[in-house]
Amino acid sequence: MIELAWLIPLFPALGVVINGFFGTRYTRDNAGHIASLMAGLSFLVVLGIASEMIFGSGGTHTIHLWDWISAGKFSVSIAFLIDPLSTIMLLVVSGVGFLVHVYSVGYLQGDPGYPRFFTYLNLFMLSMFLLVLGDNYLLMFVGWEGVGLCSYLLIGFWYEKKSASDAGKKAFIVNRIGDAGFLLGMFMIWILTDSLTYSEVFQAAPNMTAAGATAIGLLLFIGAAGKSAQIPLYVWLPDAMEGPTPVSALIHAATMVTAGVYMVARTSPIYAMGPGALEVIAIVGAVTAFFAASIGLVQNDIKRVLAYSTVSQLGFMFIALGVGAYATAIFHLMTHAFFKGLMFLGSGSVIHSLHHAPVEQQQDMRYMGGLKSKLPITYWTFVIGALAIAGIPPLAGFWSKDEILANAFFTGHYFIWGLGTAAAFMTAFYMFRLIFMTFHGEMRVDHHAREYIHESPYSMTVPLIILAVLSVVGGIIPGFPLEGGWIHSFLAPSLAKGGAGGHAASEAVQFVRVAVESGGGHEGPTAIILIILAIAIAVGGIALAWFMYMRNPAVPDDLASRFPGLHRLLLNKYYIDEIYEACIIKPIYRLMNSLWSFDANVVDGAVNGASLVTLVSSRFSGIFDLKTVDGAVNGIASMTKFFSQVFKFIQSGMVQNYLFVMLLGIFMMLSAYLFR
Amino acid sequence: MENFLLTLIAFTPLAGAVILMLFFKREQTVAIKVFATAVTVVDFLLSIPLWTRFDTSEAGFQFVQKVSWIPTIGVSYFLGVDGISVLLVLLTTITMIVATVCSFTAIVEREKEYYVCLLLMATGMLGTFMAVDIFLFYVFFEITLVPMYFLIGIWGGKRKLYAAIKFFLYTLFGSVLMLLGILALYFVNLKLGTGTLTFDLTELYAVGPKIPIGLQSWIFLAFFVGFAIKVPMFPFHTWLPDAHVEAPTAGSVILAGILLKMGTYGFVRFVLPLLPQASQMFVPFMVLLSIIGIIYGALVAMAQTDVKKLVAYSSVSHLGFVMLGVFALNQQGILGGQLQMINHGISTGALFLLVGIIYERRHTREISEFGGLSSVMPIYTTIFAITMLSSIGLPGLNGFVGEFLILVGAFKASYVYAAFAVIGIVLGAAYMLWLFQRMFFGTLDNPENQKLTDCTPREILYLLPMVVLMFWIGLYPRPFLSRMEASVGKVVKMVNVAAAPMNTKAAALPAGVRTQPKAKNF
Amino acid sequence: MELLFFYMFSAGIIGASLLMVTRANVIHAALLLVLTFFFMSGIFILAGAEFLAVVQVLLYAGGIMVLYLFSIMLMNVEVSVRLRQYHRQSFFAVAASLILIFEVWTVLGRGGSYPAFKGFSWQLGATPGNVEALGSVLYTKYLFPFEVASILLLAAMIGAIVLAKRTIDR
Amino acid sequence: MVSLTHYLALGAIVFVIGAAGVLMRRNAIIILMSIELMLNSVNITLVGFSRQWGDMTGQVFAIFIITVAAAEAAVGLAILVSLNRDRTALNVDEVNLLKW
Repeated sequence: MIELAWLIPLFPALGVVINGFFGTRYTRDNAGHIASLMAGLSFLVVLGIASEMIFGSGGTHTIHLWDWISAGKFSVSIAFLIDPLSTIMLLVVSGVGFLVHVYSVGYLQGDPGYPRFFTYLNLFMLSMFLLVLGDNYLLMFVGWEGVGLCSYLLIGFWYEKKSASDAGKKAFIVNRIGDAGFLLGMFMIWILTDSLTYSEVFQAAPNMTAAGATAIGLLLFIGAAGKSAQIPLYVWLPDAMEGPTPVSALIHAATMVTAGVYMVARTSPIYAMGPGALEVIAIVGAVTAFFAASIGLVQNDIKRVLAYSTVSQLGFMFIALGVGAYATAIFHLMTHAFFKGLMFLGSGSVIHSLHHAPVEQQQDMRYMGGLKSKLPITYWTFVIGALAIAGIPPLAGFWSKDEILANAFFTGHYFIWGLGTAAAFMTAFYMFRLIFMTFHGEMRVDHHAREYIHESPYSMTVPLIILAVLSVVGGIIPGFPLEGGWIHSFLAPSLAKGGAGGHAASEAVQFVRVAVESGGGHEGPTAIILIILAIAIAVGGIALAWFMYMRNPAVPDDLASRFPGLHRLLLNKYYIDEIYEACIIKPIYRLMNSLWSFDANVVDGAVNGASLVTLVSSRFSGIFDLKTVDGAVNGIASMTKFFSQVFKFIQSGMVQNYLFVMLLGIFMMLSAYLFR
Repeated sequence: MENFLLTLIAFTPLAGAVILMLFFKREQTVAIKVFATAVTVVDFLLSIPLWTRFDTSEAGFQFVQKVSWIPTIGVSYFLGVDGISVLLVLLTTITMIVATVCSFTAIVEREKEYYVCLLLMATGMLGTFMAVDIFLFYVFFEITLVPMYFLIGIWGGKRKLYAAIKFFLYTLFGSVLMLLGILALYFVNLKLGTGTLTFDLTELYAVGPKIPIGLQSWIFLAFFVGFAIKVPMFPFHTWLPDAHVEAPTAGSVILAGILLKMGTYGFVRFVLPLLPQASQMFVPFMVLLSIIGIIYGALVAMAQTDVKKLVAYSSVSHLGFVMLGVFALNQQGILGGQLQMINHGISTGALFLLVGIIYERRHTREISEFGGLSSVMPIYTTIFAITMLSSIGLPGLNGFVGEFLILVGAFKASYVYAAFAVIGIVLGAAYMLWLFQRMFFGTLDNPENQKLTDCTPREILYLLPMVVLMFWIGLYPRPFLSRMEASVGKVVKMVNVAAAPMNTKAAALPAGVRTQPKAKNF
Repeated sequence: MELLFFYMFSAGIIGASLLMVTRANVIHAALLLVLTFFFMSGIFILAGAEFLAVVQVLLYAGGIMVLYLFSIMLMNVEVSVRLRQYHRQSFFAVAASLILIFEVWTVLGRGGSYPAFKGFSWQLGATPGNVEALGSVLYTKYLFPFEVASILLLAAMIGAIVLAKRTIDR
Repeated sequence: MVSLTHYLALGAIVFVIGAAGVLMRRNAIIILMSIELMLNSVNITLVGFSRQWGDMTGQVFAIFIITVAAAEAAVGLAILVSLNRDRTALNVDEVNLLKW
């Protein structure tokens, strides 16, 4: 089955071709079905391969298609790599992808750009598969940019809206900045290891210098930060909510943003050699988690809250990577994909049901409330998702997030652990704030839109239910005994052996292993305290949210009035966008215009100046010519006239005179000959 | 060995032009157009054997034809094609077909002279790429100027005369300095090299490294100015926007597609192998200029309000990349630069065609005039999107392969160069996307835009080859790269030769040749 | 001996020509010119060019001088005798001639290395002498100039006739 | 022994006398005669050279000069005759139609 891996990208490619060329005319309304069919087929192939990988022999297989670029020593080929890490990613991508396809068939019913949307969606799946399947960095980069392009196209799907096309442009450019870092990292790799294929690079990794590895790590992390929206380059994700909700669900929750995490996990052998890079990643991850969670507290737009929660959950994943728990990071990635995808689709169905309300109110929680009775399935699936993300034990979130915090704690990163826990608390709080504001309390929806609110059709609710089941089950099965679950053993071969944080981390992990051997899972005394603490925080968060939004709704308002500054700061997202606007985009505009004016009048001016100089000199030389040269010529003319008067007498007409002059001539010649 | 193929390819357009001039009356516009297209198609068919019968392992010149032309001063009619120039010749023939077809509706008055100029251009360009004798190269280099001057001067836009004269004088100034360089080489070869007066490049290659560094850098500067103006590189680029804005569509397609490549081709063919030590010495200077070109070009492109000017400045930026690749002086860099020349010809050529199409409909190039075109012209939008993505170097399309190789080469030369060049990629994406957004997204408010018609089959016909090439080079660049590999390897070997002989007499004295002290006078 | 004859003849030539140039009377001048020609033929004989000497006498003295005399007859010359004979610029002319003589004298005085004197192989008056040699050279090497000369004479004749013809108006 | 210099000297003197004659005299016929004299002086030098080198070329050219002299005299006199017809005094001074 594994040899058929090349089918996975082929199906979406087929979908793109069919919908792309024949979309507008022939497959007008069933473009959605074709796209979903293609996504489904590739999902089946993935299931086949996954079953072979999980239950069968496992190991790594590469399928070579053709040589792509070769220039001197540098040669790269199109080849796919199937190994545990890519299998897990394939499962997540194709699974969630297929569900989102089915969901969006219902969601985008009747939209004029219907076929175009599904062409882009299939194109996205194609690029994501390339990214995940590629057996070398360059092919991953192809998928990387392809995914960036699709996010640009999908965010700017409703291109009439200026904000949508701006958001798309912003997303692409910020991604491009990240890709620039990724490119430099790739060159560094090629310089140090003379190849870009994973197998060769990771063989050469051990003899890399620490400085080299760190440099590569940091450069690649810039790329990851760009793609997975970490601190400096996360600004595009909240704006990306302009796109249709299934897009946000698929791209900005489950798949694309996780590409950065996958890339860092994939290059774990190099990161193992460059501990400095891991430290940076951990810190950035923690700060992002805390920072984004804090912004999420006060947002009113339902999708923005989810966006910031994605950014903070990604922060968690990067904490896991930073502390060297690669498997845990991938595990959290998987669980996050499930419950975040669920919540985004849930919010989608909420917005879908409110599409009769005025546009700006459709996503604003202040104009929702009391939808529990109207949208039962959405409500219950949403609650499961919220519980999962908050980290309540039986559900998925608890296992993966707790493992991250445990790893952080045991590898000595207490500060990071602290930030992570605070972020977890805030996550729990704003998740349930969202639930209480949208589903509970009295109905604040616009009056005439109320009778239109009804449960979404089956094509939308079935994916919700599946995802809800996955959110529940997805945590326990793979990760039951903390730090020793099935997923760790499965992923171990394709990830570097722990080794994070250099010596400190490895002892800590050893310590945990010892703890695990001594009494199953994290039974070590400190581990148990940690687990209880995590659960307490989650429940505390929920209680606080319940208290503030259910018992007396006045509390949030007076809290806001008591700390107006803080409230406004958080509401306006720490003015990050404004800061970026001021200190990056504005100067670029100014520089651009000044350069253009510089080019227009200095360089061009120089050229025109040259022409001016020639003009002036030509005029001057004109005058000069007139006065002197011409004067000289006239002078000569008058002189000759004068002399001709003088010599006129020679032309006496007398032949003798002429002969006489001839005689003189002879005389001259002879004398010249004589006195030579 | 006598091989008439190259002469045939080079002079078929000329023959066509002459026949056009003599046997076609001015009114038979349709016949003229059909004939002109026929000539270019025949020319393209003739050039196909260049692709099929090209021996990729051979680094030297193939399909060689050498006839002594002016023996007294050692000038020979020496045509030859190697890895570096074969693709450029093919690009020229393809672009000529596209340029001819695209100007059917664009040019309405004086068609006969127009197509004669176009065909003359073709001969000039093909000759330049095929000439192996420097004198012959210079002759063809000059020939291309005159028809382009007329193309811009007669059929151009509002400020056509200013632009035409500026273009002509600027390039002429450059080529005159280049002539100085050629003559210096010619005489140096007399003293130091083979002792015979010859313009033959293959012989001059031997004398190149032996020239003392002092003189070599002077010759380098002469060639540099000549080719830098043509490329155009940073300080000498101001003629390009004017020339592009005022030139007719076909004119700017050829100008961007082929003429700019003569500059970079000149560097790879003449400057690098002939003046290796000077090139090595000038690398920091050249790389600085090209990086400025990249970033400066991109930034200024962002500030443009005229589409064609924006694309012109983007060419400055792209060719900055090519020059960066060329002066990385390693196999990947030069190969990347060489491939990027072809890619730039295709993607920018296509961009100009597209701008031409919209200009024919709306007779304006102000970006603010357009908006929301994608709902009115879907096919046009998709082709524009593909071309734009190819020019900003999206993987899977041709731009990426070239750009990636250049950056790999530049990084190998020194990571500082690559770090700055990568900024160029980001800026490139920025201004192209901004343009795409302003033209195609947004609401369709301008009334004239509503009644715009989508691409006619003819327009799609001449855009199709470009798009096909973009995907072909993007997905499977193997045949292109393998053809250039051997010759670029030879150039790389020649450039990285040992340090130049110092300027002192002793060092300049290769065994047995008695030379006076290196007086500067000759 | 030969030198003596040479000096005699040259004195004759110079004397006659000086007189010819200065005579007011045209007829005297013409006769003096004939005398010069006779002395010249003497010089030619000395130089071994007998044919030339004879031609000198026959053609120059006989032919051309007769032509002069005839034309003098046709023109009433007496009027011009009374007029001022000499030209205003005659003083300069004489001065220039004297300088020229002096200059030629210094040039010849300086002499120079002439190649060895060869002279002619035949004796004066011998049958295969000057005339035969002249004839052979004239009719082989210089045949073309000879023909041209004859045409020149023809042209001169026609020219003279056309110029001097009195217009007979019918 | 009569050397070449003698001939050359003689020729030169005769030539100068002829030239002086041409320049001094106002009478057209005398001028023509002086020209004849100059031509003959050339003959003398030619013969001198021919004698010196024993080569007949000198004499051949002398003959040609004689023919030319004859032609010249004929034409000259014809001009004089036609001039004389409409103007009596035959002074070169008056004949200055060429004057500018």
